Amino acid sequence: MSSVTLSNTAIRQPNKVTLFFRYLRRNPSLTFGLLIMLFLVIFTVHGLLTINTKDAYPLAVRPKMPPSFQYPLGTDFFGRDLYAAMVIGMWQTAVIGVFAGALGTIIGTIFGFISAYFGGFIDAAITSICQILIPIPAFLIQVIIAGSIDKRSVTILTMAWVVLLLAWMGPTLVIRAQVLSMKERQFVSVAKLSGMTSLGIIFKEILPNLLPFIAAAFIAQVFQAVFASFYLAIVGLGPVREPLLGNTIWSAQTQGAFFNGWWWWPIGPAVAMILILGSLALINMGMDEMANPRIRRSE
Amino acid sequence: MNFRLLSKRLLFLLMVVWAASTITFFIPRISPKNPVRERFAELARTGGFSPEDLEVIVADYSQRFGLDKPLLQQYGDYMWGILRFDLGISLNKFPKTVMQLIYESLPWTIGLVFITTILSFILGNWLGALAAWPRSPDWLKNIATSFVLFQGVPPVLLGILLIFFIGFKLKLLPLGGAYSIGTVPDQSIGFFLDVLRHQLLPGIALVLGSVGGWVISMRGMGVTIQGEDYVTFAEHKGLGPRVIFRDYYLRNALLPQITGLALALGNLVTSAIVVEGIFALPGLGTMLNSAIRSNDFSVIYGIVLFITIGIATLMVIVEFLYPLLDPRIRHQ
Amino acid sequence: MQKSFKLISSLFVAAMLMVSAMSFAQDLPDVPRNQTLILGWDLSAAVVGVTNPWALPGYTHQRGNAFLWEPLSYYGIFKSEEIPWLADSMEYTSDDFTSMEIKLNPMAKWSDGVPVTSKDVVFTFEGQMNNQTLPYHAAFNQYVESVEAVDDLTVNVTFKIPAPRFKFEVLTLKFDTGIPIVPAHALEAQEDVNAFPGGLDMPHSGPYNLVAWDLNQKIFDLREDWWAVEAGRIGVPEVKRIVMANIGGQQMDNIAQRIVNNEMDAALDMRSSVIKSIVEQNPMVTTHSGDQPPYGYLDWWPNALWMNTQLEPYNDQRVRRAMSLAINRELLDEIIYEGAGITTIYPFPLYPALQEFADSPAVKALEEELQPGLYDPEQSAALMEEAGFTMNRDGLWEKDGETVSAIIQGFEQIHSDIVPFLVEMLRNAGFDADVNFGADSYQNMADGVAGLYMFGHGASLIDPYAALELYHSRYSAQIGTSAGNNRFSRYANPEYDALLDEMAPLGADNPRFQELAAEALGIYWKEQIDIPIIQWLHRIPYNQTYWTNWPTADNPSLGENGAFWAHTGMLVVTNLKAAQ
Amino acid sequence: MANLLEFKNVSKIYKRGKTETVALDNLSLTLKDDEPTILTVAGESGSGKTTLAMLLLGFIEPSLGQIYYQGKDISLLSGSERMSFRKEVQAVFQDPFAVFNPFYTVEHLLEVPIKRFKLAKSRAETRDKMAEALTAVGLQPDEIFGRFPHQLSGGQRQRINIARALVLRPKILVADEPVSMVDASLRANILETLRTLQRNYGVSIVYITHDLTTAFHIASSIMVLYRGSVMEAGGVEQVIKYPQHPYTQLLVDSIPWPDLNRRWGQTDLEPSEDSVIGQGCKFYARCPKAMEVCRSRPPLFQLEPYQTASCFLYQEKPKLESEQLSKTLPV
Repeated sequence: MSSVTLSNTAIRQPNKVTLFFRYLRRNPSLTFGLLIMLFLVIFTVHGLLTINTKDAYPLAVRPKMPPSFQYPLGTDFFGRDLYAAMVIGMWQTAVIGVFAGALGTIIGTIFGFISAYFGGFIDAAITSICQILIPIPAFLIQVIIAGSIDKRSVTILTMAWVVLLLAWMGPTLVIRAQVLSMKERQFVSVAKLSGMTSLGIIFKEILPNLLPFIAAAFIAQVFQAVFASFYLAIVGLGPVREPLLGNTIWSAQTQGAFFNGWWWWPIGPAVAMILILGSLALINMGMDEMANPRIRRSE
Repeated sequence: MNFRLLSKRLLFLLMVVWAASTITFFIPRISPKNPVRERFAELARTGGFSPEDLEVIVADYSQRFGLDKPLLQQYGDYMWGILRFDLGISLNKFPKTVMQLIYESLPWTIGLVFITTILSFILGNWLGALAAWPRSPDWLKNIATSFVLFQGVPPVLLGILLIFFIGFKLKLLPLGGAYSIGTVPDQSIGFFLDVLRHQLLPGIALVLGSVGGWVISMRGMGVTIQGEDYVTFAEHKGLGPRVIFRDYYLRNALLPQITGLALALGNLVTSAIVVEGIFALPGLGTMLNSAIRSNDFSVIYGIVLFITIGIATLMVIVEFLYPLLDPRIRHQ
Repeated sequence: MQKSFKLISSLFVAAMLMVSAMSFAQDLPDVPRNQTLILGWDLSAAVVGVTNPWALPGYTHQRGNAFLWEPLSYYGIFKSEEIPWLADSMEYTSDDFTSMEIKLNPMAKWSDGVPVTSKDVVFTFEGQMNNQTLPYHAAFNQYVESVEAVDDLTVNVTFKIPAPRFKFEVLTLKFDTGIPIVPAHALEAQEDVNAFPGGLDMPHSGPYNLVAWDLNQKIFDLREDWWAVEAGRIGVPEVKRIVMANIGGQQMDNIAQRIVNNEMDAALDMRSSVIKSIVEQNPMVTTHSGDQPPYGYLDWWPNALWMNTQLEPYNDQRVRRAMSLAINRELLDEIIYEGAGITTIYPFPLYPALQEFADSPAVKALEEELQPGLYDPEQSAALMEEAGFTMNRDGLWEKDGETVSAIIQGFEQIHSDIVPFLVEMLRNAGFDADVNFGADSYQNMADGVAGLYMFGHGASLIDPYAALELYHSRYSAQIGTSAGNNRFSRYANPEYDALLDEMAPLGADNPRFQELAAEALGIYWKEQIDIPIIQWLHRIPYNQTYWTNWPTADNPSLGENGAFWAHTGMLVVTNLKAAQ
Repeated sequence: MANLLEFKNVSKIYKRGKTETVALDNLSLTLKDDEPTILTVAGESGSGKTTLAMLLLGFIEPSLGQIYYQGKDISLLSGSERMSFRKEVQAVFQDPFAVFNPFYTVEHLLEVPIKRFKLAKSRAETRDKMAEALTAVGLQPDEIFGRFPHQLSGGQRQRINIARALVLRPKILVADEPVSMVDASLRANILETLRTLQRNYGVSIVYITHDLTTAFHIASSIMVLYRGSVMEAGGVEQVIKYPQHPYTQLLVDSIPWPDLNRRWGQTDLEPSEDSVIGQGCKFYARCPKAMEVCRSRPPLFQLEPYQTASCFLYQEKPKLESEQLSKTLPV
């Protein structure tokens, strides 16, 4: 008897961490994206611990210095240490992206669930609002909103709110569709028979299965939010003094950095922007595979 | 074609227009700014208005633009105007109407945005299909997949780099403008090619920036199709891989992508707004940008609304075209 | 795939047809490049098709309309000379500056052949008096009693009060101020002159016709029958065609690249960081000062940090002074302007006559005493403490739990190089500074809702009165109403007003005027009404590949400033010589 | 003798736009408290058997009529009554994979009801209960715990499913085609488990199937549904061996009996010309023996003590009120 149990344990699946790594090996885009993201996180965290925040603002260091040992990414026209500016900028970009992305996803998930689970009038109302709002280009509305806010109080967080306002419809529709299909699955009926309440079913039975979709929606939202914050910075609607990546790239452009041969000024934040957005795109593609079992099968 | 569906879609269109115009109407009015005063205050920079006069003029023009009426009445007038394709008068460019301004700048945007959307659609779907196609060589798959990374390159950034390296350093293509300075537009092939040459760099920036999205979704679609029985069946029938790729695989995978076309257009418009500025192309984007910078509210609303209606209309058109492309779907 | 290519090309053709169906209906003659002048300017923010100077608020002289419209007189600032134009003479006929006689040039005529007569001048003046939308309505209302046509070529103006500066400030075109004369016979026919766009055919007196426009460019062609050549005012212009190309939305970086690549002959003024690289990268490009710093000429627009003196805590002279003491002008000169002395302590530009005033012993003594340009953080801190502020944990001054709201309202296109430095200097001295480059920044200034603005003082050119008058209490309007033209301080001081009122009827060459002006400047410095920061320089790149004889320090021409977009832009263009 | 469950003239009508679909038509049925039985509900897809199950489980509400559980209308149960109804009326579903939440290991299926109905006081007790239930359905608990559904065979999964019902000690178990997706070799085993349940634990089982062979093996009574109406009902031996209703005959004839002499699919079913009939017999369109009288709705006729059919072929037999249907179903 005991030997049987033993052999059963032996064929049991390896633990989740090992499984995760095995899965990563089969999903190179996810792996690659996560690696870049990990690198960016380490870079930012390490930077935040070592830099002097003041160096990210003008008049801190000698201006217009090419990269050197002392200033690994050089300094700009305004006398900012570009390394410090990039660390702070990535942190602020991350704050906007994650804040707007997370809230957008959470709101979308809640609306999606409400819509799908209760159906009827509520469902019709939520879905038609989403469908009506979706063709309206979010950026344009963001521009109007950002332009109407008193800019004296624009901070990183206000910017995140502006980005958030139109970031919930996508997740709402995705989650709604998924919940609708989940709701018809038999394990929901079984859970009902097992005495679970509606809330219990939503949170314990349906939600866990939607995690890949929610994660994918989240990544997509973060991507959109980072992009939107970049564009808003470019049309001059962001917090100008802050070294947001978009602001730094744009100020390099307005001071003619390329033309004047200060190539190191825009390169750092541009590469950071590309890495952030690129890794999000890769992770998104990887998530797609995770959420779509048919793609997974073919790997 | 079914009339009930048609009327349903038209209702949807109306709702979109209503929502967009309501948002654009109310949001700026929540803020305490008076666009007329802002415009005249700015004008006073070069002139000699006295403060008292300015207030009188502001009142006069507020009346002219209907800004002194109760909010609801303004809203009603605004809506009624939209129904008559009257988006109002530009504050900054008085006496021009917003529709005139849109008409002047629209062709450039249509030229740029449409062509780049379609190019990126074709290129992205082709690459996405190749990335998912089991028979394509590994290097091809890798190249196709690496286009996803370009999604992370904002077209504006790409535009700046292209201008500097291709335009300025290599002098291969013009650095900006819609056509060569001093050329008089006509309908000759020469002018056509000149415009094309000027659209090339902004076009590349927009296409590269948007192609990745199509690659991702097409790749997903393609893999799904592969598992379908009809593909397997076609293989067993002994059809060549080219035929299978084109007739069974690409065609079926492509269909759902078309629904995304109208929405993608919306995203591209966002990029185009900023890219047009970089390249000094006098399209809707540049118009919008200058309106934003000069507080020309009626132009901002007008363009936002116009773009929204355009996208929503395209969505509806695509929906009706869809059954023509996919014989499996028939509107009942 | 073939299908889709067909689709693309047909779409493209459709778009092309729409483009060419625009306003380029008629065929234009070919003008070779060596007779064409290409100017880069922002057309996107302008109503490119509007040519009527009274079409407001859409009209601007800056986008080439200055090539169409002419004044009674121009002024050549660098030669301190009046340049008579439509008027042969314009003289005050009484010692107390209360009447004036204007004599028109008999050759002057409109582009449709109708002569320019006193009727047009009366129409122009009375229009300004009666039409409140027009920008000089206030000035005419304040000063002008009546306008009378004596004969076809003579106009008499009677003033309500002494108006010693009216001729220069209003009737003479220079920089961005003054009025052109408009054709009575064209505008009389209009029901609403403010809503009439003018278009291609509106009769005008200037040398060029607007022949075509779209949002990409405006094309002006030389008129063969321009009266000024016959009248001997000027030689036949060599520039046969002006193409004003849109660079709106493009960044300084890209515009600089286009100039280096010889795409344009001149463009808007550059920031100091860029102009040096342009001159270095293309030897054919020159500037007002050649290839030497500061690469530009002095504009009339010295920039200051304006403060709303009605608003807490800017209503406290000590706070204003403390802020001024936090600004390190030497450092600004060194970092931004490569050591060129651009920073200033004056509210007016140091043109010859004003330089003379600044160098006068009375002003020198005041400067010695009040030290308006002093940088002294310790003294700044002491003043803040005296004003009741304490330093909080963030290193910012605080009073009643509020930091000093020091958000500088500015304009990205022209202030993006200097304002970040000012913000940081203020922050380092404990002021809670930030920057707003938003589209609302100008209104914030005009309405006085914000405390701190970076903006110019376009006012004085030949005597300090106009600049000093900006701080007269008649502009001390209540917060929330528009302060109007460059009068953002809302400052009120009876003592100061008395000085200005006494100066008003006096000519600038009156010794009493000079005395009063020095006293007023003393109050300006002592009270620190605002903080003068920099002289404004126009660093315009001039490409000499096709055109020479640009107005420079060595070649002052008629003494006009070198901005082709200013009212005197027509003089710049018509004096150019072909290089090839 | 209290009624455990009673359907009183229950109808379920689905409306979609202007079209109405009658999924269940005026059904009355009673299950007794002290007589655990196995009742087969048979019919092709669309016959209303799944609707019956959903109504019984309280997932949907009847459009007409009432359903009583232990004498109380189930749509009006109080909180605690609802909990005990929930616990005592259980189901085993057709797809042994879909019932598992793929996110969890298989014991989640057993754990949830134990927790929800507070059947155990501690973790250890929970585990014991689960082990007990698994053993009862013939599984080795050690082989099951910690596995994900896709790591088990269909038979194992279905038995876990039954174990889940078992844990709750239900009074009624709805078995909705429990063996149709299980390998043939395991069917007998699972059916046997069901029968054991009924005998040893006193559970009444409503066995829903389209497969008359399995019904024949385990059930004691049968009810044949066609488009929401009862066609024939009675003792399972009686009905399957001597089917009287043309529809039942068709069904029985379609069974591939392992008897070489017996032809399979002998009866030829030609649809009669009138294919649609509003008020008449629902089988009219497909019935080879359709008559003029069939244009009106046939009532139930009692053929034998334990057999009744709704067909005018037997119109000389005594009518049976539809409320009396349960009387013809042997326990």
